[in-house]
Amino acid sequence: MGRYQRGWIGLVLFLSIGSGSPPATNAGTGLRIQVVGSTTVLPVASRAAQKFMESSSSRILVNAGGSGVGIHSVAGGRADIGMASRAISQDEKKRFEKSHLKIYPVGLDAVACVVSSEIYQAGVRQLTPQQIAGIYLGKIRNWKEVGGPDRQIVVVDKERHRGTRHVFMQYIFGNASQRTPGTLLVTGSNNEEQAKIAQSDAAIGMLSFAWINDDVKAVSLLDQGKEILPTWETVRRGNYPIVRKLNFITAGEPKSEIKAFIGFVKGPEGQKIVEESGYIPIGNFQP
Amino acid sequence: MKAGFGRGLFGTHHSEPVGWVFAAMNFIFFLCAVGLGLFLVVESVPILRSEGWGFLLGENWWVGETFGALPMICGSLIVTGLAIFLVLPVALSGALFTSEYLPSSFRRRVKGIMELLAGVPGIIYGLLGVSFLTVGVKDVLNLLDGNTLFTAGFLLAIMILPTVLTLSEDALHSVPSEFREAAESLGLTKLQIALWVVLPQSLPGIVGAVLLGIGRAMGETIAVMLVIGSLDRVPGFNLFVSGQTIPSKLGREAVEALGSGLHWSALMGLGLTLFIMVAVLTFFGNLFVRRSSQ
Amino acid sequence: MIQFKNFSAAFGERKILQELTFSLPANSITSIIGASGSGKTTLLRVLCRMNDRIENFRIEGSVFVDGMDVYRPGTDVYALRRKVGMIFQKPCVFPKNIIDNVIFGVRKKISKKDYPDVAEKVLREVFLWEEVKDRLGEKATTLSQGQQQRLTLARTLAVGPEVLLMDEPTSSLDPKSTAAIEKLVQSLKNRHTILWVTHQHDQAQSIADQVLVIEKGQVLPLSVPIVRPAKPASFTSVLQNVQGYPE
Amino acid sequence: MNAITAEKMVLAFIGCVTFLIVALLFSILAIMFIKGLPAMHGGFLFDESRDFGRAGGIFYQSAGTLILMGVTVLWSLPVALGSVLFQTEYLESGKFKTFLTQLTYILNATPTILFGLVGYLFFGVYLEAGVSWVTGSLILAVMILPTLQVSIREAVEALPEKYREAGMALGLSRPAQIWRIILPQSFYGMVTGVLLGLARAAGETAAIMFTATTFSGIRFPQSFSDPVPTLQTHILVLAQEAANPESIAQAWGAGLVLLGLVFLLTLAAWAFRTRMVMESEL
Repeated sequence: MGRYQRGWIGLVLFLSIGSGSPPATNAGTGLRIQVVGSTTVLPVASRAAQKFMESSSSRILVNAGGSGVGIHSVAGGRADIGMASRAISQDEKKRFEKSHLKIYPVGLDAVACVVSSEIYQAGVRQLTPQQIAGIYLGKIRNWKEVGGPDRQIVVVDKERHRGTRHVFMQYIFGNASQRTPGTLLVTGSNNEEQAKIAQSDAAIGMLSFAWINDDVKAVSLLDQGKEILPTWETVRRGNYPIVRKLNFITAGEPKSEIKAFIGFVKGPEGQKIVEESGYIPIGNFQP
Repeated sequence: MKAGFGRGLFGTHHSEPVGWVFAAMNFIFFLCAVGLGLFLVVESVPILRSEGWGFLLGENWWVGETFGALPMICGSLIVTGLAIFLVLPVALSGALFTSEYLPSSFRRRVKGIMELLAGVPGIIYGLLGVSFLTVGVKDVLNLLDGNTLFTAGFLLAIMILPTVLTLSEDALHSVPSEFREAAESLGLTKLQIALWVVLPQSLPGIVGAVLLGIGRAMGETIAVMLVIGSLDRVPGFNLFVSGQTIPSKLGREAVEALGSGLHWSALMGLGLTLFIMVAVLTFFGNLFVRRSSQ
Repeated sequence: MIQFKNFSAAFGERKILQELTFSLPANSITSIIGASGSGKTTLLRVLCRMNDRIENFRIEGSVFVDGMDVYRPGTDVYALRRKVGMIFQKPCVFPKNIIDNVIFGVRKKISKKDYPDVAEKVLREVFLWEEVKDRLGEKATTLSQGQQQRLTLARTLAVGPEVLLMDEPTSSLDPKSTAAIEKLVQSLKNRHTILWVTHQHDQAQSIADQVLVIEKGQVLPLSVPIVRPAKPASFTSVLQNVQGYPE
Repeated sequence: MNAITAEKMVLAFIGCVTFLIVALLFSILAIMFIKGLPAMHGGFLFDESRDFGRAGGIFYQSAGTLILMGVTVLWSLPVALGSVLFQTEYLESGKFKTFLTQLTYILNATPTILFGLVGYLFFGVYLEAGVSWVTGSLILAVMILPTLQVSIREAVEALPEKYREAGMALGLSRPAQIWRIILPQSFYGMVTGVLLGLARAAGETAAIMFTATTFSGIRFPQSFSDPVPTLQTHILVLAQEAANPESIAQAWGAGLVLLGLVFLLTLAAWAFRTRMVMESEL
């Protein structure tokens, strides 16, 4: 056996060892639960899964994608639980009739209209739905027109299937899939939108309350002369209008392990995680 | 003349099992390549049937209502064109200097650096893009926002620079030295030789290099996706607005539509469009490169 | 032993050998001379089907080696090549040590413990044994060109060929090595049929039992047996009888 | 201004441009180091990531990337090797050979996202491998096939014809010819190809981001249908939080590791290629 031939065998061995040959058996591990969907619900699911797995043999994989992806995946059998930060739309209900989608609300979130901190500092503290609509339709192009500095508005929109966009547009326009010709920039996840608004000094956008921070400020909504502050207090009292349920969705009756996980999230420990993640536990709210 | 001895596809070796194993491997490769194209075609049939030419020419992409690919096609063309426009003078200068002026040890080093650069993953460029380029473009050009077609084109220019440079340099370097010596004996300066003798000789190779660079730029997903702004709108003649390219659109929406429905078919239609554009470019690119190396 | 019957060969449209019909006896040395491009090398290469890899190579007619039709479909081409060994113009040793090179063609056919014996036997046959016996583990590329050429000959002999095809084996060697190879070939004649392509007329004359002159793909009629050891008239004078033969 | 001055000015200009291009590499490297090193605390390479990647290390992500790379080459190498040997040693029709070479080039230039789309549909849906490391590695395997093929073919074709003929003249059968002459002689070329293929697989994000990876919940894959976490998608997720200093610091750290991995593979490939050139000049 020559040097080269040995080299060859070495190469093959290196590759097979290098590839780690992961154990192929499923023995000893529990059911694998795939959770896919809304980036708003993601932190809750991900933290809860970590906690849940400490006392369970199930393995829970959590993946992002957006509410639309969550609903599609669970209906298409590609996931066990879909996460959605909005209700199932009529269109989806019709399309996925056969899947018998079941909804489990696990928490509550509010979507705020947010602006870059520079704009907030410059005095834009409140906007009417009409103003927001004007901005998104491209009729209002300068912050000057809504009481801000003389600066063009960077209108940040979200991808169409995102739950945040659905509820926001529903409130502003009464149409969840409103077309918005004023848009300058489209983002995907909450993280991305937050980043883009923070990087800009003249942006407006929509964000779940949990993503609001010093760089990204929420403005009050001025609805029919009444100012509604974007705080958890107003949400809890039922005054804040852009509120949505954070949902887990399954197709038909779930298996017991999956049910156990959903139960865990809805239970006291899970609800604590919901609160830590910046949302309102489902039990505290009576609409 | 008689047919010879078992010519044709499998030569004289029908009886070698090893040969059949190799043939099978080759067949797998063949299937992969052809299957890819075939899949794209088959999967995009529904959208082409429902939208017809409107698919390529439509200006709106609203899932569930209408699918028009024009914004993405325009975006891809603009971004790629911009990248080439930016990269060409730089890459050619670099290639000319490396090939005609640098001593061979330095030349090898420069080529090595280019090869390393060419291997930098797209995600790294994406990271550099979101952290520096978008902010930089916005501040320097005093724009509303830095996520623009220009940003994407600029980033792509940096990405394809090593590829274009090193391939053009190969083309320049492959011009036989007799040509240079002949020109030298006529009293031409080095620059004159480079511009009048070497450059025209290696033109096909350079064109090929550029076409291959375009191909790479057109297909880049991640880096573009992070800095382009993802707005599906036909951008007109303004480079400093957000836009969308075909790959960035695919990257953003593939998960949502995964595997079924008209939306998926529309995405596959986009993919097919991209595939055809890149395949044509590559075909001619290789044709030119080969012609110059002969 | 070797027989051509109406044999023609061509690369695409370019005819190399045309309608050759002749035969060569066993255990003899045949010199083949001719201008470059006359088809000498092709003539050798068809005998062990070395041109199979060339895509547009076409043949017509037949060639027999030891009664076996070389180009008949179904011929075991590998067995044929073991029977018909070929030595090239430039010695080609593999980048391995000397002994590995010598037994390269028979490695799987004999047992490992026989390697030294076989190697010694063939190396003695090519008069190389004394020169290399102490350095069998060294890389074969360290040998001189003449030694390398003898090594390739030993390598071929180890396979046990009946026919040896030598394509200008001495053209890249110095006179001393050339003489050594020429002497060696004489000693191999008893057991092998040897075809020797060469440029040099005097070499052809001094080593061969018969000379085959090829021109434009055809064998010229003067291909005469040389009566040895009596010296014939100077070979060039024979050539002068042939019209158009380049000096 | 006379011709000599013009010549000098042009020379100075293109010299500067070349210098700047070379400087580009070093500035990218410098940025990666300056930004990435702060993330490299003691356990960065060996800790699990925490708080959605904003803290902790990148151990399982690195492992996932390595697993994908390794398995990818395992799929791809036999196919690449077999098809090249078939094309160079067995196939005699020149036209078909040219056609296959064209296919290789086109496959090489195909945007990687398309491998992801079609690959997911074929391996993930039709072959029911789902979103998993198997799907991902199969997709990457098809993707790096041309890289391997080109390298191997170059190595095989660089083999001097004389070795081939010497082997033929000794009556070696074709498989023996391949095993004893062609493979040893093109060994280093093949290693070069494998390393470049690994580098390409390591740097790829688009093709695996929705076919092989997951956000959380996985350490090592425990079955064929499990996804893996990877460095590339980890960076992608963190890069989208460009305004969050913790995330972006972690992203730079992970980026530095990934870049180091790719450079290491490329440099190793060079070393082997130099070796190959030297061996073939013997």
